[in-house]
Amino acid sequence: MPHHKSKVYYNDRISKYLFISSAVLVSLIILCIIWFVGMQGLSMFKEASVLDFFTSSKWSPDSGQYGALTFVVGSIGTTLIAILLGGPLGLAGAVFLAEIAPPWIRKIMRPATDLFAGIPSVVYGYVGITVVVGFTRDITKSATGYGMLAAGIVLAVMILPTVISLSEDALRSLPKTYKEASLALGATRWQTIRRVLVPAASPGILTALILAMARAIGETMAVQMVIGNSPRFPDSLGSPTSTLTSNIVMEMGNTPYGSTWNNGLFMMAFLLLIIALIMIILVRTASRKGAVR
Amino acid sequence: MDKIVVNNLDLFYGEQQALNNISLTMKEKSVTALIGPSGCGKSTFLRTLNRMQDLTPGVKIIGQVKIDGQDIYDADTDVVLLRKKVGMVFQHPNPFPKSVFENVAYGPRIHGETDKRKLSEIVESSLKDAALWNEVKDRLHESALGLSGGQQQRLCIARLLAVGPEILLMDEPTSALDPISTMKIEELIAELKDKYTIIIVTHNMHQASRVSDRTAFFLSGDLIEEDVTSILFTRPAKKKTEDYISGRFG
Amino acid sequence: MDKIVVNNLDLFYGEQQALNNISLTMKEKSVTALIGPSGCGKSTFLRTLNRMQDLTPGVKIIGQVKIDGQDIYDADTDVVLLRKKVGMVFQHPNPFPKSVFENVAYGPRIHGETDKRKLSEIVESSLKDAALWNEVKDRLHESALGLSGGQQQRLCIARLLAVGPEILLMDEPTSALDPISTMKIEELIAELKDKYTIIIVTHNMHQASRVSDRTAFFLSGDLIEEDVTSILFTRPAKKKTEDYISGRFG
Amino acid sequence: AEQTPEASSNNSNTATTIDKKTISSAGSTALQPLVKLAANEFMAKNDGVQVNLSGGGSMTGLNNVASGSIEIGNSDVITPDELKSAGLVDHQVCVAPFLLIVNKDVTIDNITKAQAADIFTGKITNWKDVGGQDEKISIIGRAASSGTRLNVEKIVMDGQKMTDAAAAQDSTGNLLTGVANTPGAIGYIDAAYLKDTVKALKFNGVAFSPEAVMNGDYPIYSYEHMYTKGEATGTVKLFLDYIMSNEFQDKFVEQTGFIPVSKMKK
Amino acid sequence: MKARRADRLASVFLWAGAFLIVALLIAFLGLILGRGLPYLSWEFFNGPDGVRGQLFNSFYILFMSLAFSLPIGLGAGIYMAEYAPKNKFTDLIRLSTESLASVPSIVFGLFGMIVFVNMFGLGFTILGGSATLALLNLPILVRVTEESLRAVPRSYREASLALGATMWQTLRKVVLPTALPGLITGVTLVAGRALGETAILIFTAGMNVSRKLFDVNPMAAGETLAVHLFAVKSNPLPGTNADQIADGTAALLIIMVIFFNLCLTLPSRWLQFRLLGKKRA
Ligand SMILES: Nc1ncnc2c1ncn2[C@@H]1O[C@H](COP(=O)(O)OP(=O)(O)OP(=O)(O)O)[C@@H](O)[C@H]1O
Ligand SMILES: Nc1ncnc2c1ncn2[C@@H]1O[C@H](COP(=O)(O)OP(=O)(O)OP(=O)(O)O)[C@@H](O)[C@H]1O
Ligand SMILES: [Mg+2]
Ligand SMILES: [Mg+2]
Ligand SMILES: O=P([O-])([O-])[O-]
Repeated sequence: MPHHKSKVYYNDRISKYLFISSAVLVSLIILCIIWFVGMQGLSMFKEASVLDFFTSSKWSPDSGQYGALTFVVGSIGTTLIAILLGGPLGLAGAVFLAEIAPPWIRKIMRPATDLFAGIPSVVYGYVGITVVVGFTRDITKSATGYGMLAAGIVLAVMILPTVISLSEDALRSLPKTYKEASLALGATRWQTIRRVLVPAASPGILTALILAMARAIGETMAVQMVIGNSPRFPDSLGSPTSTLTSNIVMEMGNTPYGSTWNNGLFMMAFLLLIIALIMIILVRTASRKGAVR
Repeated sequence: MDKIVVNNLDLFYGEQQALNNISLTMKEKSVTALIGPSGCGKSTFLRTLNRMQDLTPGVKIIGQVKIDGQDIYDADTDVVLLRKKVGMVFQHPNPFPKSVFENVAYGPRIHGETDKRKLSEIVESSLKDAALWNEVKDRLHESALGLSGGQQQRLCIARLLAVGPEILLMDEPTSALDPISTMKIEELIAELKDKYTIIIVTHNMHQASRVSDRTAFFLSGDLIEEDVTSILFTRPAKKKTEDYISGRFG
Repeated sequence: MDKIVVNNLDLFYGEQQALNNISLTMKEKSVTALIGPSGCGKSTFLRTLNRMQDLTPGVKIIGQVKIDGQDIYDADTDVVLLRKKVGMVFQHPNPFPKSVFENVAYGPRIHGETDKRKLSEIVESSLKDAALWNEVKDRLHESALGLSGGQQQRLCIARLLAVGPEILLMDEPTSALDPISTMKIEELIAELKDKYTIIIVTHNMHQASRVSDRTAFFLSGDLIEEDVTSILFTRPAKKKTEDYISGRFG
Repeated sequence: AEQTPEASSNNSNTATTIDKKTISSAGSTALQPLVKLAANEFMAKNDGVQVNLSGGGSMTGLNNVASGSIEIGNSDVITPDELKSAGLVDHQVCVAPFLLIVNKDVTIDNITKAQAADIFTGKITNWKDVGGQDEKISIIGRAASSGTRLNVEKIVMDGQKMTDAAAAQDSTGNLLTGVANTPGAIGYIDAAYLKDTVKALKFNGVAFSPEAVMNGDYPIYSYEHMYTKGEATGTVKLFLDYIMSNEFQDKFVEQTGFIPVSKMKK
Repeated sequence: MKARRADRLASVFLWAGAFLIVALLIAFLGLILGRGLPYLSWEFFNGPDGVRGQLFNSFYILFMSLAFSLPIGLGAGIYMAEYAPKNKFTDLIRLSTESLASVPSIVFGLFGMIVFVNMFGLGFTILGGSATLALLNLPILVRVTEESLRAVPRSYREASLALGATMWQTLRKVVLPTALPGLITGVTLVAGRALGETAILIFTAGMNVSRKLFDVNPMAAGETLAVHLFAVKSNPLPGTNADQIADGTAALLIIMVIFFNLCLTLPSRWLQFRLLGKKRA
C-alpha cells in the first residue's frame, strides 16, 4: 500500500465523523430550544390553569387570568387569511414562471421575487400602518382598521417568495413527459396545467403552502404593527386583536423574568413551536404521500 | 391513399441542422418503420408530425407536412385538434400519476365528455383495444404507476386510443420493455393497423421487419432510403443501408 | 489464466431477486461480452465486480466473486484499492465538469501523485492509449463538457487508464454514441485487450460478435449460456439463446 | 417618597475609577434616547470605555440586571415584587411628562381628567359626548405591560384598567403613526416625542410645558429609573454620576424633552 | 370552443397574477427607495447620527453568524445528502432540521436571550447576536446544501468512486465544486434574511453601536441597520430627523440585499459557465 494511503483513509473517516457530528448538533439545538422554551413555559402552570390557558379568551394577568385562546385564534386566523390571499397569487406566479413565462422574463422575475424575502419586516409593518390599515378601515367600516385582515394582507405579501419558489420548484421537477403526454392528447396548455401538472406537483405545492403558513404564523414585527394588539376576541376582521407572536413581543420586555405572566409568554412561544412542529409533520405526510404515488 | 406527405423538410436546433430535406409519404392504415442509428433524427422527424417539436425552444422548421392534404404548419392550423388526430406514444411509458381509469378518461374528459356512463364505455373499449382490459379490469381505480412497464405502455396506448386519433406515432415504444411485453405490443400494433395509420421508430431491425409494411432508413439527418420493408431489408438500394442492416455499425 | 471467478452469486434489491445463482469465469487479457434483453441483470452483474453495487441502498449479495484468487466481498477487502484495479466505463459518458487535463489527472492526483511533470506524462500517455490525444492535445485546458459524446466517452476511458487498472468494466459504452464514435471505441477495445481484462455489456449483438472473445447471455437474472463468441452466435446450445440472437424478442 | 440622589458628586470623586472596559445597559424604550446620548458623551470623555445599550422594555432591563448579565437596567416603573429580592438599587435620573394626543380631525383642545378616564375605560365612545364632533373614538394605546400605560392608568384613571377594546402599539413611534392616520384616534405618549402630525390636548385646562410640570400644574409625569444590582461601583458609578452631573442634566436632559430631577419643586 | 376559451382566459389571469406580483414588488421597492434614496449622503453615513456603525455591524454579524453556521450547516447537509442511510436516526435528524427551519424567529430571540445573553453571560453583544442568528441560518443552510448536492448528477460520484477515490475525495474534488453555484445561491438567501432580521437581534445584540469605527471586538454592542430602523421607527426622537433616518436606513438595507444578490449570483453564473461550459443564453 502506498505511503500516503493511511492519510487518505484517515481524512475520509474524520470527515465523515465531522459531518455526522454536525448533523447531530443540529438535532441537539432544536431539542435544546424545545427544552428551554418548554420548561420555562410549562412552569406557568404552577399558578395558572392549563384548561383556562387553552380554552379561555380572558388574558388579564394582573387579575390572574391567563386565557390564551384569543392569541391562538388570532395567529391561526391571520395565517389563514394570508394563505387564502397569498396562496393563489403565489401559485399563479409559480405556474406562470414554470409554464408560461418566456425564459428572459423568468430569468429576471425569479430572483426578483426572492427580493420580497429581503425586505425587512419593519418595512412591511410600516407599509401596513400607513397604507393597508387605511384600506381595511374602509372596507370593514371599523374604527381603526387594525386587525386580522390587515395582518393577513401584509402576511400574504410576505409569504409570496416562499410559495412562489417552492411551488415553482415542484412544478419544474415534474418529468417533462407528463406535459408532453397531455399535449400530445390534444389538451390545451391550461388543461395540462390544471389537470395534470398541478395535481402531479400537489405534494410539493402543499409543502410550499404549509411552509408559507409556518412562516406566516411565526412572523412577529410586521404583524405586531398592524394587528392592534388588543388581547380580546375581535368583533370583526377589522378590529384589534392579538396573535401569539405579537403578544410575546408586546409584553416580553415589560414583564419580570420568572413571573407567571412572563412564563405565560414563553408558553405561547412553546405553543408556536408545537404548531410549527405539527406543520412539519404535515409537510412530511404530504411529501410521503407524493412519493408513494 | 396518402395520409401524410412530407415535402423538403429541414429542421434546425438553433444553428445545428438535424433534418436535411426530407421528403416522405406515408399511406393510410399502414405501418411505417423509421430506423437508423442513435442521433440520426428519427425522433426529431416523428415529433414534427404532430407539432410536438413546437415545444422545443429554438427550433426552426422549413418545408411542408401535409396530413389529409392540409399543411399542418399553416398559420391557421389548430394545434390542439391536430394533436387529437395525431396521437403519440413515447419511448418510456408515461402514465399520469392518477388511477388507471383516470388516465384513460383523461383525453375524453378534456375534449368535453362529462357523462359518467359514456366515459366508462370509452375507457373499457380503449383498454380492450389496447389488450389491457383483462389485466386491469379489477384495479381500474388504483394508481397507474403500480402497473408493470409493459402494462404502463399499453395503458398509454389505451389513453391515446380513447381520444379517437387517426394516426399513431410511436417512438421506440418497446425499448424499455421486457421481451414478453414487447411481444404483446407488437401483436397490438398488428391489430391496430387495420384502423390506424402508424409510424413507429425502432432501433430493433427485427422489430421493424416484423411489424411494418414500409421502412425508412435515416442517417445523420438524411433520409437515405425508403421502401417496402421486406425489400429494404433484403435488397437495399444504398450501400449505407446495407452496411447498417448488416450490423456493420450502429 | 482465470482473472475473475464468480461462484453462485445471488443478488437482491430489497425483496426482489435480480441475479439467480450466477457462476462465470473470465480469463485474463480477453474480452467477455454480456448480452441479454433490457432488465435481465447485465448492469447489475457488472456492478458487483467492482463493488459499485455497495452504493445502492438495500442490496444484498450472496456468493463469491474472486479476483486474482481473492474474494472481493471479504470483510478485509480494501474497496478503494479494488476499484482502482477494476475500472469502469459507464453507458453515458460522464466526464467531470473540469478541463480535459484535470479529468485525466484526477485519478493519479487522488492516488497521491503531485508532481506536475509526472502528471503531464500520465495524461498524455493515457490520452494516447485512449486514441484521443490528437483530437484534444490543443484543448487540454478547456472544459471536457465541450467535447462530443464520442470524445467524452474516450476521455472517460483515458481517465480510467490513468489510474492503471487491470480490469475494465464497460456498461454499454457505445449505446449513446454515433456510428463513427462507436467504431472508434470498438477499435480501441481491440487494442486494449492486449493489456487489460475487459468485460463489456452491450445490447448490440453485432458489436458483441465483433469485439469479444467469449459471450455470456443473461435472461431475467439467469445466466443462460456462456461460450466462445463465434460458437454462441452460430450454434447456441440453448433454445432461449437462439430465440434471442435470431431476434425473436428483445 | 423620593429622595434626591447625590446629584453633586462628580467625576472629581477620586475613590471611583474605571474598572470595567465594557458596561451594558438595557430596558425602557422611553428612556433609551437619553441613555444613548449619555453613553455617547461618556464614551467620548473616557476613551476605551464601551457602554452597550439595548431597549427591550423596562422589565427586560430589570430582568437582566437582576440576573447579572448587564450592569444597568432602565425602567419607567419601580421594581416589582418579583425582583425586590435581587438587591436592585434605584437611581432616579429624570422626570418624564406624558401627553394625551389626538388625531388632527378631533375638534376639542382640552380634556378633563374625568373625561379622559371615561374614554380610556370605554364608557365614552363618541367625541360628541366630550364636546367634539360626532365621531367614534378610537383608542390607540400601549401594551398592557408598558410603563407609559401604567403611569397613565395610575395618574389619569386613578388605577382603573384601560378597556381592552383599545388598539395598542408597542412603541411610541408606531402609536404616533397610528393616531396620525386614524380619524378620531386618541393616544398617549412621552412628551418628548410629540410631532406635528398629531394634536396634543390640554389636561384639565393646562397645556403641557416643562414649567407647568416643575411647578406641579401639569400632573401627568413619572420618574425614570436606572437600576444597578447592589451599589454602583467603578465605571458604572462614573457613568451614573455623569448622568446626574449638572453638566449633563442641564444641557441634555431638557434637550431631549425630559425634565431634570433637581428642577422639580416638590 | 370552451376549452380554448378557458385556455385563453387562464393565460390572461396568469399573466395578470405575475404582473400583480411584479407590481407589488416594484411598489415596495419604489416606496422604499423613493423615500430613502434622497437621504443617502455622506452625512447619513458619517455624521453625528450616521449609520456607519450599524452598516458595519450588519455585515459583521452576518459574517460571524455565517462563520458559526456555515461549517455545521454544510456538514449536516453533506451528511444528509451523501451518507445518511435511511433509518430512524437520520429520520430524526431530518425532522430536527425541518423543525428548526420552521421555528419562529421570536422563539429564537427568546432562546438566545436565555442562553447566550443570560446563561453564557454574553450580554447584548455582537457575539450573542451572531450566535443566535446562526441558529436561524442553520436549517436553511442544511437544506440548501442537501438540495444542491442532490442536484449533482449521480454519475459524477460513480465515476470518481469507480476510480478508487474515497468519499471525502469525491466530495471535495468533484461534488462540492459542482454544487458551488447552488450553495452560493443558498448563502445569498440566508444573507438576505439575516440582514433584515430584527426580532432576534433586539433580544440579543443590543440597540447601540460601538463608538469606535469598525470595532471588531465581538463583545461590542451590535445594533444592525434593521434593528436601527426598528429603533428609530419605534422612538422617533424629535430633533433627530428620525423619519429621514428611518427612510434612509430602509433604502440602504434594500440596496444592500440587492447588492449582495448581485455580488454572489454573478460570480456563480460565471462559475457555472466555466465549469459546465454552459451558454448564458
Ligand atoms: N432539443 C434539442 N436541442 C438540440 N439538439 C437536439 C435536440 N434534440 C435532439 N437534438 C440533436 O438532434 C439530433 C437528432 O436527435 P434525435 O433525438 O432525433 O435522434 P434519434 O434518431 O431519435 O436518436 P435515438 O435513437 O438516440 O433516440 C441529434 O444529434 C441530437 O443531439
Ligand atoms: N437500484 C435498483 N433497485 C431496485 N431494482 C433495480 C435497481 N436497479 C435495477 N433494478 C432491477 O433489476 C433488474 C436488472 O436491472 P439491470 O439494470 O441490471 O438490467 P440490464 O440488463 O442492465 O438492463 P439494460 O439493458 O436496460 O441496462 C431490473 O428488473 C431492474 O428493474
Ligand atoms: Mg429518439
Ligand atoms: Mg444496464
Ligand atoms: O417605556 P415603555 O416602553 O415601558 O412604555
